[in-house]
Amino acid sequence: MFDTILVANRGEIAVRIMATCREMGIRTVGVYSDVDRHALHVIEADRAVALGGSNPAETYLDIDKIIAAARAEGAQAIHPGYGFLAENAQFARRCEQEGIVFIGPPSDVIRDLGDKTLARRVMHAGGVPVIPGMMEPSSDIRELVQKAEEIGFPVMVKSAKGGGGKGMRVVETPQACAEACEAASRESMNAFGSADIYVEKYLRSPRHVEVQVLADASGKVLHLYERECSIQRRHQKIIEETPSPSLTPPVRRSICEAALAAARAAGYVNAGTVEFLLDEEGGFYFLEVNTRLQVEHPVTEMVTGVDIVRRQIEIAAGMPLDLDQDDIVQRGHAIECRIYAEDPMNSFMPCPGKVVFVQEPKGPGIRVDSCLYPGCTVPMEYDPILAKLVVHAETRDACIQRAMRALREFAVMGVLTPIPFLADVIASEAFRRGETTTDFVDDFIEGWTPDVSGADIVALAAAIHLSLSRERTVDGHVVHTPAEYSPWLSLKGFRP
Amino acid sequence: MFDTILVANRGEIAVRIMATCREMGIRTVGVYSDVDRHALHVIEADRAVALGGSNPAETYLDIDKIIAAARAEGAQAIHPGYGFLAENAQFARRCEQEGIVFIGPPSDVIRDLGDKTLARRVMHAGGVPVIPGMMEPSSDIRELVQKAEEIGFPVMVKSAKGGGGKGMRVVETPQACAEACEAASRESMNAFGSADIYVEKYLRSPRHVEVQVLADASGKVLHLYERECSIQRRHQKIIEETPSPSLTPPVRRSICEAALAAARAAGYVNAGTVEFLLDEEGGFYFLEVNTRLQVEHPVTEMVTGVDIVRRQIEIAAGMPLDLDQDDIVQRGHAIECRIYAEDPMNSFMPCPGKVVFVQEPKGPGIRVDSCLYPGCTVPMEYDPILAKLVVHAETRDACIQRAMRALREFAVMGVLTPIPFLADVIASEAFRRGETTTDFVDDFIEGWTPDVSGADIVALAAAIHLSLSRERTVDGHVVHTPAEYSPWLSLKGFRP
Amino acid sequence: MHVRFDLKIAGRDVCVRLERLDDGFVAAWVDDRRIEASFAAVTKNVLYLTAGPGSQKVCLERTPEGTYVNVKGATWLVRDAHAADAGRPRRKGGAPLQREVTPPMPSVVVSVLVEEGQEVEQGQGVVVVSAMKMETTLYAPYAGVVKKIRCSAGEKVMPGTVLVEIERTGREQER
Amino acid sequence: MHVRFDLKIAGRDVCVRLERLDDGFVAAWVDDRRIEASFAAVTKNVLYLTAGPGSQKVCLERTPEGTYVNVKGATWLVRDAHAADAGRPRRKGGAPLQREVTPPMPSVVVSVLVEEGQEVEQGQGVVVVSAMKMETTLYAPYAGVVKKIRCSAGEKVMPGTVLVEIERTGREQER
Repeated sequence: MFDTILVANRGEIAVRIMATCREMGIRTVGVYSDVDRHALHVIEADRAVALGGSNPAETYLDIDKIIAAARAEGAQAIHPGYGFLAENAQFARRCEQEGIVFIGPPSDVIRDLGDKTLARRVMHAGGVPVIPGMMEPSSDIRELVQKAEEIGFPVMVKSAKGGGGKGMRVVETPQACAEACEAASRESMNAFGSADIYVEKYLRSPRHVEVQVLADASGKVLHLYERECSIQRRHQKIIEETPSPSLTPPVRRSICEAALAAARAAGYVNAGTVEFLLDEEGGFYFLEVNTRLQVEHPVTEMVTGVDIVRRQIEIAAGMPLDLDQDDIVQRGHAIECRIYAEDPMNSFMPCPGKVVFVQEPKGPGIRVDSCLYPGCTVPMEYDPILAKLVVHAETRDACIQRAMRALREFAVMGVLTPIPFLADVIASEAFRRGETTTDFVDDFIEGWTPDVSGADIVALAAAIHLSLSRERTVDGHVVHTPAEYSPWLSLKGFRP
Repeated sequence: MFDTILVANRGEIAVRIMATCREMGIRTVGVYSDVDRHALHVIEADRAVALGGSNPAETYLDIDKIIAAARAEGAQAIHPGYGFLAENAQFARRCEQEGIVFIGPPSDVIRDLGDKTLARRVMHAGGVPVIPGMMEPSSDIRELVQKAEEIGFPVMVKSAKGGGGKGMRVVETPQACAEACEAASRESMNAFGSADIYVEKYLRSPRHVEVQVLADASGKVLHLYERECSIQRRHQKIIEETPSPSLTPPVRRSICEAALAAARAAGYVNAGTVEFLLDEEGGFYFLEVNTRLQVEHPVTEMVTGVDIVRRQIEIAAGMPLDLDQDDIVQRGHAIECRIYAEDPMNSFMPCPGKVVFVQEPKGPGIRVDSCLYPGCTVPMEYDPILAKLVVHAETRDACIQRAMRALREFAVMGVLTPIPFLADVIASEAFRRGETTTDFVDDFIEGWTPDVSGADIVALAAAIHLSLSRERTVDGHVVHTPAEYSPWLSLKGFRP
Repeated sequence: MHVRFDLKIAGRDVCVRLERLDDGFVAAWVDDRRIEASFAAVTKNVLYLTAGPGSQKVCLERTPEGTYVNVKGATWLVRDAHAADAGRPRRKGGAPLQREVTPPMPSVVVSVLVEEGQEVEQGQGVVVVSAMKMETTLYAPYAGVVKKIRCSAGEKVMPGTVLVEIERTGREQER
Repeated sequence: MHVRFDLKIAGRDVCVRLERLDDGFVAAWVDDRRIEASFAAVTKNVLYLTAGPGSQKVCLERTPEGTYVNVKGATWLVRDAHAADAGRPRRKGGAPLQREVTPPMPSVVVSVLVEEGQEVEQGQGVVVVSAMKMETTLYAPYAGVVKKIRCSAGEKVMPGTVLVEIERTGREQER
C-alpha cells in the first residue's frame, strides 16, 4: 500500500479523500493556490504544497507543478478527485511515465471514453444501447442533414470532442438543420479545435440515471447500483438519489447489466460511472462514462455500505476486489443535496465571498461532506460547491423527511446558498411522487418564491441581538458591535 | 400518529429522540431543570417546560410534574429516553391511567422484568438459559449458604430487587459465604427495602452481549442482532460494538433466538434489550432485560439501517411492524465510544464544568449524538455523558481505523474527557484481536499513561496564540486576552 | 422608554420598537404587530426565542454589511435602513437591473468586446467576466459611445467598479 | 529581542522563547529545543502549524484558568507557570493527595459521618459527597479531633472548600 498520496484537488472532495487516507494510515499531501492558502483541504492535509498563483491553469490544472509536488513530497500516488485533472488523459499518461500511480483508470481508457463517437462505437460493439444516431463524426453538412432526416426530428447536434454544452444544440425541424449543423461545427472548431460533429435522437424530458462501477486490474467488474441525477440546473446536478424512483426491478437489472457491459467493453479499471438517459417508456441509452469519482458518490456509499474512495486506492495499489456482486445490496434510500455558493433568486448565479457563520446538521443518517468553516473564503476562481448534504433512511419517504430536517438545520451565513430552495424542492409533491426529469428545476423555479413570512421574528431577533451589544452572553463571550455598525449606544442596563 | 410528544429526559438522548420526532412531523416538548435552562435539549425542543429545581428527584424523576407538563402542552405521548423514569413501572402505570401513551412496554412488563428472580423464572419457563442459581429469593442465611454449596464456588450474591452493584458481592470460598450473605441482605434492606437476596454462579471474565428486540402490539417479535458491550469501567459500558467479535454464527443464531424467546416469554411490546453473559466456552446466560431504549442503540441502527426511535414511536401509536426477520441484515461493523465528562487518570471521576470549545468529527461513516455546544454547562447533578461517537465501516478493521481517526478529530476543551484513553484502547492490539471481556479496562488502565510527547508543540502553539493577542485572525475576529490572564503586553507589531 | 430600530429585511422596511428588555424577556412592536417573547442568548451567535406557541433557535452574526440571521435554514441579511444603500431592485431569474457596466460578483475579466470611441446599442455585450467556472456577459445599459475602458483581460474586478464608461447619446442626454 | 513565556503543561515547566514572529513564521526555543515553524491563525480558535515534516491543526481557547490546547483529540491546559498554583501532585488511579477534607469536584453533600468533638483516625470516612450519579467518601487526612463541621446534607460544595476541620492530634502537632 502507498504510504503517501497527493490529492490534486481542493474543496470538499479533497477533504473527503484525505479522511479515508488518514483511516488507511496513508500520509496526505495537499496542494493549494494562493487564494486557497487557508482552505480546509490545506488544514486537513498532513503536508501542503503551495502551487503559486490562483488561476486554475497555473495551479490545480498545472501538470508540471503537481508532478513536481508529488516528487518533492515522496508521494507514490495521486488522487485527482473530480474536475481539474481527473479526466485528463495526458495527466494520467504523465503519471504513468513518471512512475507515479494515477488513482483512476489507465490513460488510454480515459482518452477513448473522452472521444464521444469512439465511446459510442465501443459501447455499441459491446452490446450497450446507445442513443440512435451517427457512430462516426463528420463535418460534411449535407451528410449530417441526411443522417438527421434518417434519425427523425427532433435531433441533438453535438461536438464529437466537446462537453459542457458547447457546440450542442437541439434541432426541431428539417428546415433548421443545415444552419444548426454549421453553427455547431463552427463552435466545436473554436472550442475544441475540431469541426467534427455528430447527430443523435433528441429525447424530451429524459431522466438522467447513472450506474457506479468498480473494476480491478484482474478484470473483475462489479456495479454498485444506480443513482438518479435528473434534478439539474444549468446542466449541473443539484439533487441526486438512490435507488432511482423511476426504475422498475427489471429495468434496474438491465441498466446495471448494461453498465457492466460498458465497463468491460472499455477495459475499465478503478471506479467509474456509466451515465444513461432514460426515456418515458423505460428505454435507456448510453450517454457517457465519467472516468472518475463522482460528486454524488456518497449516496451510493450510504446505500451499499462500500467506501468507494478506499476501493479506488486499493485497486490502484493492485489489490483485488474482495467482494462479489451478491455482497452488494441496496439498503434504504439516500438523497444528496449540493450546497453551492449561489443565488437561486438570480438564475443560480455564483456568489463568492466570506462565510461568516456555519452550522452543519447532524444526527442519525446525516453526513455532510464540506469545506466550510466560519471565516473561510469562497474564492471566485473555482467551482462554487461548498458542501454536500447526504441523508440516509429506511425508505424514500423517511429519507425525504430527514433531508427536510437537515436542510432546516443547515445554517450558512455570508454567502448565498440554495438551501431554502432545496428544502422546498424536496418538500414538493412532485418530488415526493418521484417526478424527477431534467426539466424539473426549470418548471419548479417558475412558481417559486422564498418564504418571507418569518420576517417579523427575524427583525425582532436582530433587534434583540443588536441590543445585547457588549453584554455578556451565556457562554461568557462578549458581543461586540463593530464601530461602523453601531447606530445605537450600548443598551447595557436598559430597562423600560 | 401523535402530533405532540413530551421527551422526559435531558442530554444527548433527548436531542436524538427529538430529531426523529421532527422528521416525523411531530411537535416536541422538552422539560428542564433550573441548571439545564440553556441545555441543548431545551434549544432543540419546539416547546420547553421548566420543572423547577435541579435535583433529579424534584425534576426529571418527578412524575407529577412530568404528567402536568404533558397535560399543559397537549402531548399525547411521553418518551422517557434511558435512565430517570424509563424503567419505572409506576410512571408507566400513571401514564396509562392518565390516558397518555408511554413509549415503552406496558407497566406490568416493566414491573415483572424489574424483579430479578421473577424475571429469571419467567425466562427459565420460556426456555431461555439463565445463570445456574436460585430461582426464588430468600433471606434465610442457612438456606442461602446451602444453595451456594450446591451451585459451587465462586458464586455471586445479589439483591432480588436491586441494581447498580448495591448488595452484590462475589464469594470465593464456603467459609466466607454466610458473612457475605448477611452483609448483602442488610445492604439490600437498606437500599431497596427488602432483605431478599439470591445466589447464582459467578462467571469469571465474562463477555457482556445483548440483543436488541422489537415487538409490536400484535405479538410480532423481531431481533436486530447483538451488541458486544464488554468494555466497561465501574460496571458502566464505555465502548460497544456490533457484530460481536466473540460470536460464531451458530452462537449468534442461538443467542438471537433466545432473545426472541425471552421477549415472547415476557409478553414484551416496544423496543427492548435482552442482556446475556457469555462464558469462555461460548455458553450464554440470561442476565436481565432493559425495558427501554439503550444508550448504545445507534450501533444497531448503523448496521441494520433501522431507526429504532421511529419504530418505538410507531409501535406506541399502535402501528404494526412492517418488517420481517429476513429484512433485517447486519451490514458492516459499528463501534460506539461514550464521551463522558470524566478523568481517566483519576479512576474516571466525573468532571462537571463548562465546555469552552468543541469540535466534533465528521465525514463518511461517522455519527455523533451529542448535547455539546461551546459554552454549554455540564452540571454536577446528572450522569456525565456528553456525547456518543458512533462509526460505521465495511469491516471491523476499517471501523477501528475510522474510530481512531474520529477520536483524534474530536476536540472537547474545558472539561476532562476520556478521548485519548479511548483512542489508545481502540488502537490496542488486544482490542484489535477482539479480546474484550469485562476486565478489559481494569487490565488496560494498569499500563496506560497519556502520551505527552507532543508537549513541546503544544507549548509553542500556546505561545504563538498568546502572542497574537489583539491581532486580527484570518476570519476577521479579534483575539482578546482576558485582563486577568495577560502576563505580556500586546505583541502587536513585534518583530525580531 | 423605547428603543427603535429601523431595519431593512428582504427589501422591506421593518420598524422594531423595544419597550422592555429584561433578562430573558422582551416586549416589542414589530411594525404594527405586538410581540412578547422570552429569549436566551445561548452563545454569542445563538439566540433561543420563544414567541407564542413555539420556540426557535436563531443564529446571528454581525458584520459590517449588517446582521446575518438564520432561522430554519434560511438566511436573512438585516441592515440598518438608514445606512443601507437603497438596494437595487431585483427580478427573479434575471440579473439586477443595472445602470452601469459593473460585474454582479467578484470576477475575472475574460475579454473586452468594445473599443474606446465605439458606438454601442442598448443591450450590446461590452465585457465578458468569469466567476466560479461561469461566464457572464455585461451589456450596455443604454445606447451611447464608449468613453473609457477601465479594465483589461485577466484583471480581477469587484461589483460596483465601472468597467466601461459609456456616454449616453439618447434623448435624455440632450439639454 | 526575545519574548519569553514560562508555561506549565501537564505538570511540567516549559520555557518558550520566541525569537522571531513574522506573519506566518516563528522561530523559537522550547526549553533547549530549537523549533522553526510556519503557522496560520485560521480562526480565533484554530492555528495551523507546520513544524518539521508534518502539519497539524491546533485548537486553542483562552480562559481565566489558562489556555486550552487540543491536538489530535488530546486536550492540554497550558498555564502561566508564575500564576499557576503549584498544582497538587496526582497519582494515577487515586484521588489527589489531600491534606484537607474538600471535594475533588463540585458536589452535593450526601451525609456527614462525624460530629464535632469526635475523635477520628487517619483514613476514616468523614463526609460523603455525590456528583453526577457517583458517590465519593472523603477521608480524614490525619488522626485528630473534629473541630468544626462546615457543611450539611444537601448542600452544594466546591473543590477547595474545607468541609470538616480536623485538629491534628498526632506527633507533628506537639510543640
